[in-house]
Amino acid sequence: MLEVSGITRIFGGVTALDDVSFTIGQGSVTGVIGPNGAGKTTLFNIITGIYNRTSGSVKLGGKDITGLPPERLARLGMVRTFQNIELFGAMTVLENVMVGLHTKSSSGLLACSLMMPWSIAEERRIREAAMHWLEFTGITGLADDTAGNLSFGKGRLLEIARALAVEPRIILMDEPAAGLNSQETLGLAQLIGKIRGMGITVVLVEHDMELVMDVCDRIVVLNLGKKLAEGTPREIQENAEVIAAYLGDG
Amino acid sequence: MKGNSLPMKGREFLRKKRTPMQLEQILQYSFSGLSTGAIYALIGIGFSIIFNATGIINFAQGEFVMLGGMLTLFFLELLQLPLWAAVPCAVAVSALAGILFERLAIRPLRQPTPINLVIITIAGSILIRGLAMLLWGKDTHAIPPFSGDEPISIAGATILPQHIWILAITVLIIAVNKFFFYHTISGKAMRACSYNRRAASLVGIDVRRMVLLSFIISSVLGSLAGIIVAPLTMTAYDVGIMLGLKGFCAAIIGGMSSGMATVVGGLILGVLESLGAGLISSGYKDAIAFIILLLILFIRPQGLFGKAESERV
Amino acid sequence: MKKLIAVCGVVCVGLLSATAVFAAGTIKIGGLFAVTGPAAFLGEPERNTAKMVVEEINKAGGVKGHKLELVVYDTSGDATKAVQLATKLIRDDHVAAIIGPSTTGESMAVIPVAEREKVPLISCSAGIKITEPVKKWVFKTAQNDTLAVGKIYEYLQRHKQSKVAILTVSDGFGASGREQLKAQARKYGITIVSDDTYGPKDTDMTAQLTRIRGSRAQAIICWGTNPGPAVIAKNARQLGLKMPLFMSHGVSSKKFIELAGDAAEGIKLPSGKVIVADLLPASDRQKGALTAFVKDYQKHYRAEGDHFGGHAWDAVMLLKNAIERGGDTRATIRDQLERTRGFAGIGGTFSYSAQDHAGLNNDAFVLVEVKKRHWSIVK
Amino acid sequence: MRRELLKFLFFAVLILAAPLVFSGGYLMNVLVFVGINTMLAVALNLLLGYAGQISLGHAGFFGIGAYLSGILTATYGWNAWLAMPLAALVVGTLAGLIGFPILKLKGHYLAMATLGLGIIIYIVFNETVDLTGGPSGLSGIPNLSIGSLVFDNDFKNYYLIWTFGLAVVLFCVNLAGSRVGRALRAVNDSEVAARVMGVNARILKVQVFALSAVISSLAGSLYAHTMTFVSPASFGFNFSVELLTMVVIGGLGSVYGSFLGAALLTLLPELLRGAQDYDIIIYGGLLMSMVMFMPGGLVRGLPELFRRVARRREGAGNA
Repeated sequence: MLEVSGITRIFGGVTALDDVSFTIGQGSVTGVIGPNGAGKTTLFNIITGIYNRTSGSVKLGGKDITGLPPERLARLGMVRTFQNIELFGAMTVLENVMVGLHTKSSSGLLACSLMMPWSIAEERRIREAAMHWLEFTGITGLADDTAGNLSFGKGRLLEIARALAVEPRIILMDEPAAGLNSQETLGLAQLIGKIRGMGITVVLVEHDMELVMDVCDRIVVLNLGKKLAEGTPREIQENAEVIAAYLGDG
Repeated sequence: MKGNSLPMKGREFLRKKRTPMQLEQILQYSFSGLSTGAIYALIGIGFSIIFNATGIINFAQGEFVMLGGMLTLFFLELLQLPLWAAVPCAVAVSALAGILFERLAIRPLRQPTPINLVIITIAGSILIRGLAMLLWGKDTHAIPPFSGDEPISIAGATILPQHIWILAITVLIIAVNKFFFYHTISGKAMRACSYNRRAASLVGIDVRRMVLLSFIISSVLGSLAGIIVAPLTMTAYDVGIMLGLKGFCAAIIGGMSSGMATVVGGLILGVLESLGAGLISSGYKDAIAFIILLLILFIRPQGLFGKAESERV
Repeated sequence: MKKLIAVCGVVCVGLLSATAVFAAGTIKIGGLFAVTGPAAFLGEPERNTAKMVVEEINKAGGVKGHKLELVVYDTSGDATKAVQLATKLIRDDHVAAIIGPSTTGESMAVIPVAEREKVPLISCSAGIKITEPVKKWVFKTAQNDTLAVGKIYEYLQRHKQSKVAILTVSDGFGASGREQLKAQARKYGITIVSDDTYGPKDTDMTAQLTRIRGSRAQAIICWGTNPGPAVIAKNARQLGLKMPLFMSHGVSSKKFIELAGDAAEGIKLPSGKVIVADLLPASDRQKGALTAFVKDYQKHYRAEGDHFGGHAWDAVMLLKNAIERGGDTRATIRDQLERTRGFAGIGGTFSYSAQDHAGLNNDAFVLVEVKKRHWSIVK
Repeated sequence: MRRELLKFLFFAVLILAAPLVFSGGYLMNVLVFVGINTMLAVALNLLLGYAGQISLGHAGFFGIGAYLSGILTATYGWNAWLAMPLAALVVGTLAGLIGFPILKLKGHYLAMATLGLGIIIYIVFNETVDLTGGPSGLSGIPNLSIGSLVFDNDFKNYYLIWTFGLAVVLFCVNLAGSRVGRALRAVNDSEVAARVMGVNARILKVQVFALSAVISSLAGSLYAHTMTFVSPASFGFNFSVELLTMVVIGGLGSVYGSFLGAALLTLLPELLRGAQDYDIIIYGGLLMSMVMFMPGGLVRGLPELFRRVARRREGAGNA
């Protein structure tokens, strides 16, 4: 499904990522872990087209997507969430999700402004679909609230609902549990399970080991920009190098 | 009619290119350009200092240039002070205006988004200009040169003593500026702010004080520029707009540096303008500055001398 | 939104109730002047003068027993505003005639309004387009640039100088001058060897002057209003230019000498007679009007009246005369204006006709020279 | 959706009925310019309020529209109804082309670049004397006409301009509430998140920039045919700032706010007529205090103010 090969990124002389490669299977849940500064977020940013890589390539479903901008990736079925939650703060919750349906609709500037019948029909369809995703994540009641006023936990759910609205094949979540309380984290784990149940591939960067071990099929460990290990949760838990990295100098 | 007057000028220019006259002319253009450029440089540095400390492009920067000239005139004529006393007084009052501007307009801003900051500084410039108009009227005023106005001839080109004053004071200011930023605590702190404001505040630098300081320094620089140029160009309540914009162009060419790069940017701009007016078309002279501005922003947004950054978003 | 409309309504009702009718004792005259903005140097003296003249007339008993009332609006040199305010003067203030606007651009914008509404308009701006071709309702008092250009060219022709460089400011004033300088050169056997412009806010013109120095020009003619020409005078002195420098009537005021200082010495320019009023021979027909204007202006504003103010003086006086001769409606005022013959004002001696709504001939200007920081008449 | 439509109908009825109250007087003439300024402010608001991209050069696009219409009809004798869309097309293309490099810039840099663009356009108006008449302007532009109906007085012009004005308002209201408007606001809030959602931010910004320029150009054409005279002074930096002020005072991201801003700023000189030379200070002070105390603009600030006053009065009543 997602094939990362030989990704290297150098920031002004500092190597943030060094020849990282791994493959993620269709429908799996994969966790990317590692101590602070390991390069996890940089890796995500490169995969999702936000940063340029220095060398290496990324393939999605066999198609080379290296260096494609995020808006192209969305149309190819890749979407992500952000560590610090990037909501459209001035818009309502419902509208946020409706933006997620951007690629699923096509009315252009003129059709919209002239209120063509088909664009009105499309608008109704978008609204219904967006309501569906709010229901899916359990925040229907907040539909008309301003997104900027949501609590962190609800904001996280909205961000996921919005990402799901894109109807992705793969969703990358950057520290989805950061800032959540234990109950919310539990809900998140369930939600990830539900997403996986729909056949969507999930990749997470996460610090919450419990969550990672709980939901992931496979885990990739990064340390100091290099891939340290890869395997099932059990294999990783028993990997001496990983333990050393976390306990030792990490 | 104008259509064929231009190529004709071009032809004439080519024909005369081989005469020594032409060299003299180019020398004269360069002299004029350098002195105008020095002014642009001072204003440009003012822009950069505020930008680096706060991330604001201060659209009111040009008004401090106006204040410098008009206040000097005020002290000279109405209070009958001698020049050596009028200049520091004018600079001091301009600095005070800078402080007031920062305190009353910038700091209380509740939503300091770039758009709001652009608008508030534009509003500030309108307000300062309006007050100046009410106080001193709409007339243009002349200020006597610092030391006589007998032209000095250099290799066939002529300059005025005031030109030497302009270049000398500019060099002096740049030297003081450099000393301040590299050898004093406050200067170093301001540099730290310009690299990373959050980090600077974490190591205990009072960022708000630095912001205020940046407004003071740049209003001083602006007013000095206005003072030294006024004997040549005269001054009025509305001279600040164009000078401010040109100063910004200089800063952009220099990549918003508060040092030499902006100085060189100002000089390049001044000389290009002067050569453009002399050799191509005087009507489009101002357009030259803004075309350079656009080209630099499009092609090398980091300035002529800066290093490229490779981030995409 | 409803609130806003309500406010508009109140304002509107207020305006409507303030209307006065022509016959109600006072005669309303509208004034449109660029009192602020880039053309304030025109608009301010014009407004001041118009107010002053109306006051003096009323003090002397008004016109045929009617008091004059002047309604002045500031256009700030903006054509859009000028059109709006002209409409306001006509519709809401019901003025008998309009004086102004100050700049050619505004005048051109206001002309269609005056023509449509059939209101006499006496423009205070110089542009030749204003009265050429003749428009039924439009007159002007400012001297055509043609006359000013003619004065300089005549002098050059007399002194056998045929190659000139022109340097004009890129605004309405300079553009109009440039057009006339080019158009009339041939008539006087003059060739323009260098044609440059500068911006109204430019502060250094050495580049243009250096280029002129490299040309074969025998004289430089600069067309602009303060402060540009003063900068040019200084720059010319800096460069040590030997050829004579001519300016336009745009700088014929003490201000220019004040700004240019020593660099003004020897500069010649065509000017309305107002700045040399005291030097004129007693036989000059305008002498009476000129001394009265200068004296009144000094009394009212403690400043020197200039010929810009003179345009407004002439306009009010022309109107006054037209009303005295029997103009009692907009149409008859217009007819009487057109019958003005030999009125000696500030700008010159006016004689309008159906073919000529500018009304001046070339004795409107004298050529003056700066000598020891004072104006003197060039013989 | 239906609420938006009702709001618009209410607005349209107000506008169309206004002449019943104001007809004949000078105010009618001012209201014509309120119409033109509303079009311009709404156009700029699309860019500034929705897409979050500042422009200090919109007077330039307005001017190109006015000059192209003026030159084609007055100098070359074209039919005005033909010249208008052509001018819009030219301006749209120009804006589209310049939009790609210029909209890569952000914040202050964008402000300066668009300002530079506006000044360059202004200089071209001044310098191409053969075409534009230079600083003394271009006169003799015909009024618009349909058959034998010539739009030559304020009453007729009012309905002509507000027909376009209302169309522009409706157009923008629709756009704002649509898929494209949402994408625009998303880009304004978080460009990176919008892109992740599949919004092509770059193309969208350029599209809106071009659309905004096209509307400005239309307003320019209408201005030229209403005034029958144009000169560069009307299209300088000052007017760009004035437009910006209208949008900010009215309220960013509100179409009706732009109308309020345009109406206020066009009527303001009437109210300040007594203030004479002080108007520049009042103007600057107003702009400054709006940004400081009512950053949401009149459209949001006024209701809040009323609410606060009402609450205080209630509080006083209870005490």
